[in-house]
Amino acid sequence: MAAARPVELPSAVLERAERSEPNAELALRFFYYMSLMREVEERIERKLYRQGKIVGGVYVGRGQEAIPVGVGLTAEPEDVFFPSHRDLALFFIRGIHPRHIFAQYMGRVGGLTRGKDGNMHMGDLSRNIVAIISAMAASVPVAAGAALALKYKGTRNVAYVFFGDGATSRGDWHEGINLAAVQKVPLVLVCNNNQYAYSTPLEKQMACAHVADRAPGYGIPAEIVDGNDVFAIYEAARRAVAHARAGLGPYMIECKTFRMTGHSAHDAADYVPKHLWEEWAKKDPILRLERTLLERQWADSKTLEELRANIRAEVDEAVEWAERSPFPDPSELLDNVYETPPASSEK
Amino acid sequence: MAAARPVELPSAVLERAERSEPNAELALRFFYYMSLMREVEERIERKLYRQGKIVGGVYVGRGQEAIPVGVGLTAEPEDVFFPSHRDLALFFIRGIHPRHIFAQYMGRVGGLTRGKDGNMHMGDLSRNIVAIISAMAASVPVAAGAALALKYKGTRNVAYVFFGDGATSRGDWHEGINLAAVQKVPLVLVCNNNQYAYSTPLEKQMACAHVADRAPGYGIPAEIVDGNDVFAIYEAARRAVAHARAGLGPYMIECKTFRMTGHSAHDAADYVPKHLWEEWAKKDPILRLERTLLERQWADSKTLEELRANIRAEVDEAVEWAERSPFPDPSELLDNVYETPPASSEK
Amino acid sequence: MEVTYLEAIRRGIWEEMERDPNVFLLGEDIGVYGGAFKITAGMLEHFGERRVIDTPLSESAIVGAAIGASLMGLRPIAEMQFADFISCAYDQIVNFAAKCRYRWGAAVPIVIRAPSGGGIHGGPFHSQNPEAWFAHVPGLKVVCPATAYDAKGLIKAAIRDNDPVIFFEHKALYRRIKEVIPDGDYTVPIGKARLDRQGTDLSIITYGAMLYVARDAADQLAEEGISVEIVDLRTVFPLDEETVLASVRKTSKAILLHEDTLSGGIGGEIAARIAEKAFEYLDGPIVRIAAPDTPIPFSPPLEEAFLPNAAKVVEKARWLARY
Amino acid sequence: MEVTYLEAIRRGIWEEMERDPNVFLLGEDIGVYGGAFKITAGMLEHFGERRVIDTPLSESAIVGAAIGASLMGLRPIAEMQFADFISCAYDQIVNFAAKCRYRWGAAVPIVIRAPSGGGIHGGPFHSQNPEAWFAHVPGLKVVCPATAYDAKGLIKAAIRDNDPVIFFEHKALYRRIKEVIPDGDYTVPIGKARLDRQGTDLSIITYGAMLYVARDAADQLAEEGISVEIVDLRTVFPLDEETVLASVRKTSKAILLHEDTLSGGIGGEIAARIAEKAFEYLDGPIVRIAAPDTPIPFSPPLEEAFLPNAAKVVEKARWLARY
Ligand SMILES: Cc1ncc(C[n+]2csc(CCOP(=O)(O)OP(=O)(O)O)c2C)c(N)n1
Ligand SMILES: Cc1ncc(C[n+]2csc(CCOP(=O)(O)OP(=O)(O)O)c2C)c(N)n1
Ligand SMILES: [Mg+2]
Ligand SMILES: [Mg+2]
Repeated sequence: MAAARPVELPSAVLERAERSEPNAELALRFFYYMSLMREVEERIERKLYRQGKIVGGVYVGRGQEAIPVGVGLTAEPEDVFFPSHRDLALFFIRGIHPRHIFAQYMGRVGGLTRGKDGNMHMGDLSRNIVAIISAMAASVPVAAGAALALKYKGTRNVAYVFFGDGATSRGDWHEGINLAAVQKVPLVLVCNNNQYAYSTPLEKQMACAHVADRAPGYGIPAEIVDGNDVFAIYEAARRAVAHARAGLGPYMIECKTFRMTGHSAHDAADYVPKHLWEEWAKKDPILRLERTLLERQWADSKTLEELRANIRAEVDEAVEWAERSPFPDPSELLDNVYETPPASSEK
Repeated sequence: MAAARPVELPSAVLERAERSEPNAELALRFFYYMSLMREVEERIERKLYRQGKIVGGVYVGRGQEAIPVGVGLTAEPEDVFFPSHRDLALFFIRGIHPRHIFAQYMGRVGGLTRGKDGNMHMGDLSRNIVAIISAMAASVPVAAGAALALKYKGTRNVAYVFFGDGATSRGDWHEGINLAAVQKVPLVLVCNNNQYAYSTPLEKQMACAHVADRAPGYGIPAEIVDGNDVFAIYEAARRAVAHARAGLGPYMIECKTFRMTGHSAHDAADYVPKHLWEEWAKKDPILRLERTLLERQWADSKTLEELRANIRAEVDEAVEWAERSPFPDPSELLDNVYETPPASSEK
Repeated sequence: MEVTYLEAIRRGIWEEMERDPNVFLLGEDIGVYGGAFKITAGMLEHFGERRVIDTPLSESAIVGAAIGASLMGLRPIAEMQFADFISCAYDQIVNFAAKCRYRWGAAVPIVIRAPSGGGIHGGPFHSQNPEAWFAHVPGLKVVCPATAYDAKGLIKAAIRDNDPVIFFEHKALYRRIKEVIPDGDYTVPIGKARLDRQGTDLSIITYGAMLYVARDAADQLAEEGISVEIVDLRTVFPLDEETVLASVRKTSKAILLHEDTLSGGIGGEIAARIAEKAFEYLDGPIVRIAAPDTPIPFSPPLEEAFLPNAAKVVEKARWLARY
Repeated sequence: MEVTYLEAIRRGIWEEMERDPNVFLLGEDIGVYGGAFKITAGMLEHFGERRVIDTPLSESAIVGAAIGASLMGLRPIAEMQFADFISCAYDQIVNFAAKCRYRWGAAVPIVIRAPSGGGIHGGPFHSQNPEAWFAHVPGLKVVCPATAYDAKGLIKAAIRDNDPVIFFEHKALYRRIKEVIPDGDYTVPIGKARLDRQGTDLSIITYGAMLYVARDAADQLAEEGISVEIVDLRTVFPLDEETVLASVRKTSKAILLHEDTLSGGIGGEIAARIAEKAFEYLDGPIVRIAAPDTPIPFSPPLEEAFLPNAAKVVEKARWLARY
């Protein structure tokens, strides 16, 4: 698969970043990935979905782009990502082209699952991204096991697992973190606390003020960070990953943010009080980043507009590509249940 | 079923206790139930089991008797108990005669399950005791639901759920407490932290110092108490139940104790460092209570010896009763799978 | 009045909640939102927060809490947002709920509602038919209504039943099936199959959404002069063996049709009972038609190839009729 | 050398750990204690803490961590202390492990070992035979060895298999079954049944501890002049249909015998395949013998009545032979 665009390897960036304060180049990378995520998801949710071109449900991360980007850019290529359903940028950071994302959402063979699964249920082991299953938080023990393996093999790598506030109520979340903590495996836990799980607000989800309040119960450090500030997230994630790489065990980051959309494309989210939309619209992480870029003179409006135009062109092309990608042939139905088909299965 | 002995109702005791400091009568009730539990379990584990009269596994609460007794005596009869597998005294407190316990362990119809299940897997809804299933911590969400029902029905009653340190690692433990906390149901959570789960020591079970460290993550209060001091446990439990009854939601008590036996009767527990046995033998909760009774002149040795003799006699009789209780007839095999047997089931 | 399958379930629940103050609801997003499929729409407003409880995202706690409340005499209805997530509550269901009565005589009158089934491009985790995960666990009852009439009658029966009932609602039927059903109270007995259509040449034994596939196939076959009898199981566990055997004794040929995957599915159990207890009546092999042994794929051409359809049934039925 | 069934498994694991540094163990009490049944005794000492991991009491995390480690190229063997607790990891197994390859091409080479089965007065939660909970889930392999030879060969095959394998070890066989087995490396193919005994009058198709019940019954029947063929399935999912059908085509009569409860058990699936694909060869009803549809009771007279035994098999076989 072709990379999204010729970007340097994240490790190169990371090294540079280690040497320096937030800088123009890093900020522009933030901008690129956040904008790309926004553009791809807008296209999916607001255009293709309404045109009936999308198969199945659509979950997007509008307003939360700073989280996968700020965290994802702290990773080395051999670090392993376990994205949640609102972390599309992680795929781009790993060089997966938007073409394959659109094809995935359209059920085409060009998608990462060849049409076997849909939307964010995708992964690519060659790029160290593990596909979620639907059951919220099921990834947490699996990520703990991946981190255990990274340690077992003597690598310096870590696993990153992403989840929402609602997912923290699941037994798997608890079991996975506890096992990871006891075994001191290199695991970075990233909570996108967007204050809702589908229609369920935080106060019906948990009786504590912060997800981070649970970390002491696992004997692990946690920090709370502004989930719409990509710089703050990046810094927190760097601390987290440094901790994990140093063999000190899991580290949790809770990113306070807001889901600027319904739970999925068919949800009008009437249950969200109007003032919250307005409040959080002002905190949009991309607008905020843009302001910083302009203020610090790391970019001028023209550059940003050009970048956005490039992204739109890239996305236009990717949608076309995906639409040309064929649907899977029904003959693929029985493939890949097992490595070798069982003797009695019929083609 | 006949009561173990003519004891006053716990609620009467409680009222008296509310009016006063720990007193002779309450202390003697502690002594009675703790000694009875010890005696019954010794008989099962050290005599009947070795004689081959017990069917299946044996788990006892030696050294932990202060927990079910100190907590259990704070309850009103309509409060609901969810015992763990080391809380036998709760059954006695509810007036269940040792006969039925021995019969239960011997697989006889005189057991609380008529031989359908064994050992501590027993309950009696008419006495508000719910039977555990084997899966550790499965009782926690169930107890949360019972507490929810008590609130739903507008009663002043609470549910008490008991669990070990190992059980706290299960997803159900987390899910159950979280739901209970969000719904603010009247639930008293009692952890017997005996420092081992089978052979697994605390440091392989959790990376935090105390189970109680997890309570803030659920927004509920918790306290740590000397699990071998029945007075301290009683006081803590009174605070817990007062909190729950007042509609303030769940409250956790962590009782630090030690399992003065193998995990089950067949386990020699060689994995426990010898010095721990010695250390904790000195802290035996019954000996300790005895010293207090004598010191405060709430009882003299003669009285205690008499009490013990009575218990032994009661237990002798109960064993005989149980041995006379028949095994269930195979014709009972198909009973009680459903309220009404399905049409196609064959007798 | 004509109502949808969805509305039939909704009314059944509503009426039971009016009838019995011990009936209450718990689940994710069932209150303010009215449920992912809007089965509980309006119930929070009408019955209040006490009886319509939005829970944290915790299937095991939802089922566990339902069990605990039922032990205290309430009649909880727990919703799984999608049937696929019922796996997260598996231990509570198969080990706690199913075994209480047998072990110590404690009734667990809970209903677990679970929207199941494919045909909506939901992919591997929003389309499963998990009935066979449970139709093996003594103590449970597993219900899979196909019609609006049965959906209402069975949900009411399930709520009144004194044993744990898993109620699989087929998502693809929710708004597709409309029927005139009686107003007001009636129940449909759990454990009783229904003769959907009389016939003489062969029996199709089915349940859930596949009833409509069977009817389509039967219509086509009727034109060819093949007379098909259809048995709608309604309850898949415990099975109504008598109705199944009576039909096969009459027609001497059986097709077992289900949407769930073939191996280990309900069809095997039915085949076994026929092959043991109606062997002498059989004039041909017992034919199973079901989804192949794969996860449920997402993309339309794959899902279409995966799901049994009338064409597949007609082809096999023709062969069997001629046998 | 003569070894027990237990020792055969132990050696199989040991040899694979020597052979492949990516093989490692995780589970409750498997290290210092050597496992509740001592299958892993001595392994911590020999292979060290890195490869023999005592976990917290968390079945879902154990299986989940095994999945994650396998995705990174390791070959984890997870122990459930008793098979009954596998229900706590159900979602991880049926939704995560089973579906990864199909969905996105990721292999999940894990082995989940689970001591199952009754006959030890373990009661409802220490005696279950949960194979049917999984023998319906595409993507999983479910293995139930009956002999020490197969136990060793199959555990080694399971460890080398690139798909998730659930390995049910029958507790009642652990120390009861002793056999001379070859020293050193061999494997037994997953998915292949074994003809345990040739016969002409009827076939008993079985697996796990019931193999010995079948043998007993066959011995008694032989004295009466009834010649029994025994097929030991070894793998219950996916099924080795060919071996089953070949035997039934030869003897024309089939008894399906398992310790797990009847309805929804493995027997149904086998009956269905026979009734569909060997129908013309059948000279009698397909007979199932299994535990009744109840939880597994604790008290000895109840458990004895619950478990299938040779007397029950002999009685039915006589009837079938005469049919
Ligand atoms: C175990 C389970 N139960 C229910 C669902 C249905 N569901 C999908 S997403 C969701 C809410 C998730 O909330 P959160 O974890 O906060 O993530 P967010 O969508 O807000 O990012 C629910 C209930 C699910 N996917 N898994
Ligand atoms: C889910 C589950 N897994 C494994 C077991 C086997 N088992 C029985 S008791 C036990 C240890 C329990 O430890 P803890 O909760 O600390 O209670 P304790 O026995 O120390 O009182 C284990 C592992 C079980 N009963 N349930
Ligand atoms: Mg959320
Ligand atoms: Mg313990």
